[in-house]
Amino acid sequence: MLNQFMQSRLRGLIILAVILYALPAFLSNPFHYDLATQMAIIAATVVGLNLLVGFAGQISLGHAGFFGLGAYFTGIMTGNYGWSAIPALVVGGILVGILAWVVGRPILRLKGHYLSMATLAVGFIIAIVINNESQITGGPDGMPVPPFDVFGWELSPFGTYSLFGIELNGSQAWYLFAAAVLLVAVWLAQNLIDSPIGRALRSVHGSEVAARVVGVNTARYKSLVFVISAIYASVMGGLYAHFQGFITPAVASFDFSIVLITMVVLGGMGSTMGVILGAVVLKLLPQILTHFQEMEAVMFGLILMLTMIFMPKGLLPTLQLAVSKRLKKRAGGQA
Amino acid sequence: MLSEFLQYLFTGITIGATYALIALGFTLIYNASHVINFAQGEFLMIGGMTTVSLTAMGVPMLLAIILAVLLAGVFGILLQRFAIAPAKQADVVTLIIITIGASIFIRGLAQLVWGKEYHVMPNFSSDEPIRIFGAVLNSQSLWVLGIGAVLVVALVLFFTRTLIGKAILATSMNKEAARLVGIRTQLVLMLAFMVSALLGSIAGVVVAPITFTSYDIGIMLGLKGFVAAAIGGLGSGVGAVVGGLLLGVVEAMTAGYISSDYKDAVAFSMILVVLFFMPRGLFGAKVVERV
Amino acid sequence: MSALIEVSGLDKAFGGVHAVEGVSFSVEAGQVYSVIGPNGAGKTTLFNLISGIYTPTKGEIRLNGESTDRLEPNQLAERGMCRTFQQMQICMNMTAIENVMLGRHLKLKSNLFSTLFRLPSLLRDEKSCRQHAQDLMEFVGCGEYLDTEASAMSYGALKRLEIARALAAEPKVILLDEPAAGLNGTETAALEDLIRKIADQGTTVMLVEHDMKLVMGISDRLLVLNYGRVLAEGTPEEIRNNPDVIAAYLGG
Amino acid sequence: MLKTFMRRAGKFAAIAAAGLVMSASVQAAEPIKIGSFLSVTGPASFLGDPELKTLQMYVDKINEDGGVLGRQLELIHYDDVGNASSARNFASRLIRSDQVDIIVGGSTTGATMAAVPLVEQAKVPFISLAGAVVITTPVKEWVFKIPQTDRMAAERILTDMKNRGFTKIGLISGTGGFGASGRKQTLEVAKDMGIEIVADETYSGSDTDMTAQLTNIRNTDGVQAVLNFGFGQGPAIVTRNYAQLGIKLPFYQSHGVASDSFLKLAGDSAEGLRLPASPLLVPNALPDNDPQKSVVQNYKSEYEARWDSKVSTFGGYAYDGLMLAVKAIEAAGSTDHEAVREALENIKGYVGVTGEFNMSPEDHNGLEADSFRILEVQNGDWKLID
Repeated sequence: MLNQFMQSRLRGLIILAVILYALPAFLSNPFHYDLATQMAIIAATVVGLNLLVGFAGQISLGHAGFFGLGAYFTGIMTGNYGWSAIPALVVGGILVGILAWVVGRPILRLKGHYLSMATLAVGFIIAIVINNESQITGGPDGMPVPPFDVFGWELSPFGTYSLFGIELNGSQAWYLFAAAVLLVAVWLAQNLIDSPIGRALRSVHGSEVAARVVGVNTARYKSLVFVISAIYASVMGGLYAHFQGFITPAVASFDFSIVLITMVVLGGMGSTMGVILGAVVLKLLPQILTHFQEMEAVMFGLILMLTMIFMPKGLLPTLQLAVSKRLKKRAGGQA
Repeated sequence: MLSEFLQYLFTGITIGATYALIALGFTLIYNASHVINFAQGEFLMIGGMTTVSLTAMGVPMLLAIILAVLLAGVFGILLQRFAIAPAKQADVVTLIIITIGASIFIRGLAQLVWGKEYHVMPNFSSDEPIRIFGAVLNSQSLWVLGIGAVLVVALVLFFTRTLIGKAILATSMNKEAARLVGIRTQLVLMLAFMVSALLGSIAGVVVAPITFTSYDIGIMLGLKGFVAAAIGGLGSGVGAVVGGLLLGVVEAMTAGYISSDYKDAVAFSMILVVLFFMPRGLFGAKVVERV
Repeated sequence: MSALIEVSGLDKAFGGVHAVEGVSFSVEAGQVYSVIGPNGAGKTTLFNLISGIYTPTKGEIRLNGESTDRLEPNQLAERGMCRTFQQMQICMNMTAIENVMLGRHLKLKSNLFSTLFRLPSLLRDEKSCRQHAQDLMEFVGCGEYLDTEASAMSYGALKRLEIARALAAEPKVILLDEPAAGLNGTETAALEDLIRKIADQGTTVMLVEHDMKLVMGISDRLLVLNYGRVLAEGTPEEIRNNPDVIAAYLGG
Repeated sequence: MLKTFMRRAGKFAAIAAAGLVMSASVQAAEPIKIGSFLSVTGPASFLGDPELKTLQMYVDKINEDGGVLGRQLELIHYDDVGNASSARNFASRLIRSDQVDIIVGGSTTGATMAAVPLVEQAKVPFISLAGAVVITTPVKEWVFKIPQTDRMAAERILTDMKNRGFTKIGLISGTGGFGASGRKQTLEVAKDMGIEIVADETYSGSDTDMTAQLTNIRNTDGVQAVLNFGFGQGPAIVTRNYAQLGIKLPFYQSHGVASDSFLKLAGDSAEGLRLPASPLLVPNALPDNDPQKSVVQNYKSEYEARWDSKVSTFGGYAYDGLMLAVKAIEAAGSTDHEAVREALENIKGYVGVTGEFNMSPEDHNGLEADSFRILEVQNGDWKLID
């Protein structure tokens, strides 16, 4: 019984691991690995954002702010102050978490569009500060970030490594690293969702008043999930900075916040695997649409609009529903 | 001292009036359908760009403006009919993403049709600025303020005196009840989007001589309009006007007295402060949770 | 002994309209206490006030002798109060049993560290919580739904599920807002049994209900509201014979 | 009737023959792949758009003329929308997936700098079209750049100011990459030259009114001249606000607005302002012995004939970038990356639209500050001053 339960719980994670493991068979050059690595990092970010938006039902239009803060904190600490990457990521995550807690307390009282407005404002303020304080951030032209390192051992997209006797180039090594990070991010997120805390979070979305009358301190849980999703964004922002080797304030921009929330909604709010699919699709789309040249923006807008109109629940949940309907039909037909 | 202050004030009021007009468009759609239309800025762009390109083709200014406003109205109807109406049961965020998709689409079309350049539109009247106590006011600012005021009055009359206006209000308050008393709610929603688009495009036309116009002018102005609407309280017409003017004046005063670097940051902080003390904006309706 | 719930001089106005005005009464522990009255009499508002969803304009509510002034619903839950809603508040994004397990929220120690890493202690707690929730679902009579998505359940089953969720918190007092609304005769009879069973376990029950047969059958005392004011208070027998009540209900 | 037929048939045969020859030469050798990522859309599209048009046009032209080293050129280009992360991705795609031989692109400094680490590691010659001084200072082995640095622009402007006797100036700049970097350079150069910046204001790219900032500058004691560093529509609004406020101080713009469309936007307000620019804006005013004259005239007429729109300085960058790439490949005799890089580094005396390039291992830009000409707006047109 419990065994079966565990299996169903980990099913998604196992499928994801298999996909990540099999993916290199389809990647033919380092650019593909680059793209896959970015997808994994961004996917992990939206897995965190989905905790807030999909499960707790709180909209954030400013999440790139936290992503950008993480990226810049790591970039500045490792680049200018000689920190090692891991402590920079950890301290950055903690600081961003504290910041999220401080701003989250008052603004999470807001509902609906007012909450989106407030998060948008927070994101904008962060982006403006990063843009203006060019003494430390390099301003709008951006700043270089040293490669990722673990106490002296460097992981650069340009190095060569060997793992269990297999020769890997830097892009491949980064891909494996990012894939592992994504798996851990998903595992932690699923653990969180599938727990008393997760139930409390989901109840905030399902019926906030019901949650309150059974004793859930909804304000506290909203803050908690806001902080957790901000930490996700911060840490992933840091990794992204190391991987890219160069960051500009665009990583904290409103545009990027919109991209992140679109990934969540497009993939399927409240579905961890769905939002990963959303990240993959949105990251891949611009690369595919380059063939359309000037029509690129038109196509992108159209695809986004049509998908959301005809699949308002998001890509994956809609697909799952269609598949299960068909299976049911088949089963019904046989019986 | 006084002239400085007046100068900042004039600047702020001009920018603020622009924001207010855009915010009114948001308010109208929000009132009728509870949708935040992120494509609102594109109506502005359609208004300005169509007018510019028609006048370049030799169409007289006034006719060009009328055609531009009508075109925007058509886009408003199309947006409601083909993007919002089919997604009835969609989540709030989903609707936001749909309107964002629509705005990217419209902007893409505009870029194909009109190219990426900025365009000038001449002032409606004299280019000569007006001087008051040492401060200068662009004559076009008076047009913005004047037309803004006319539109606000017209909207008030529209909602209180006309059947269509009342129908929109009734639909916004209770869709089911409105349907029961025989209001064709889909039609009403379409009208609301159309009126909002008309409003947005008029704003786009009157501000174009000040701001120039281009295919992407709607992005930032649209966003500022949303900010203004939220400060004022979504759904409140007075709120939209006050929110817009307040935002404009705060921006100008910050740029003048504090720091032009942090002008936008101060504006965004103001929203946080307003929402902290008044979670539904300055004039937002108090809603009692019904359970 | 002192009353479990003590309401005195309670007032709630919405923009000048008094939904509840000068209401006072008290509920003893272990009673089944019902609030009745015509539509718009202020019954649900009264419940919302008692459960902390609304803040009173005037007056005081005491729970177990302690003033509930400024306490949030979740703080009242910590003090042993739980409720259901006239318009059901079920988390449709969860399964049935998860809704009930949510009810045990206060009984669970939630530690972020053990949650994130899914330590054995958490798994043990979850297992016993699930068992308890399952028992409760069987107790209220929707045991067959365990892992059904809440959104796929029937109206009557959801009504019972909501009661199970409230009971999961092991409250001292449970507030049921029109539990029989929309139920058919058999379902109502089952509900009556259920309320009796809950009361027999020593839980105080406060009830808002329209079904007079049900109310008169199980209540220890009744409060009759009319236009936000108390029309009458007493045992079912007293209420049945109260001329004001008869006038209000029959004379309209 | 028969005559027309014959003529058509003859034409057809000629085209077919030419086609055969061409396809034969194509088959003979793989095309040379020129990669490019440009901000064709988005806020920096007024850079990327003319750049792309120029590249497309001259790649076609070179191919018609028989290509380079007997091989055709193939242009592979992507639109980075002005976003540095996309620029990096497209650089990665160009290098690793398309395996281009050389990159000519990067409209903005942010986009360029985001691609630099990758380019350096992959060892692909990269000719940037962006302006900031950081791109080639310090020198990066594989990175070259066409435009004069913003530092040179600042030097040129401040020198002109100094020559006119101004020592206290007001500065207003955009908060975008171009304006912010230009502001920084101006502050540094001013210090070296003994010019005092007495007012320092900024505006963001989407602002629609800069009156408040200009009022502050006007009210600052002792301001003798004002400089606006920025690009896009912002400087045009600044110029108009400047005129509306009735500020009579001499006004300077940067090379960021050196295009005819700026004149159209700013209208009468631009009268009397000065800016540093490539001679592209005033081809006919150049003395006949100026070696740049014919290059500039040709580019201008060819571009305007092909695209039916005005040339801009930025398209000129792409022209020079492409020509330098071609020159280097020809000099190297192959597309071997290291050979091309060395050839690029040793280009001397190439006269382009932007100026005369003299590259060296220490200088990957190769331009002098005086390649900027100081222009003044007179009667709604550009006038060459210096």
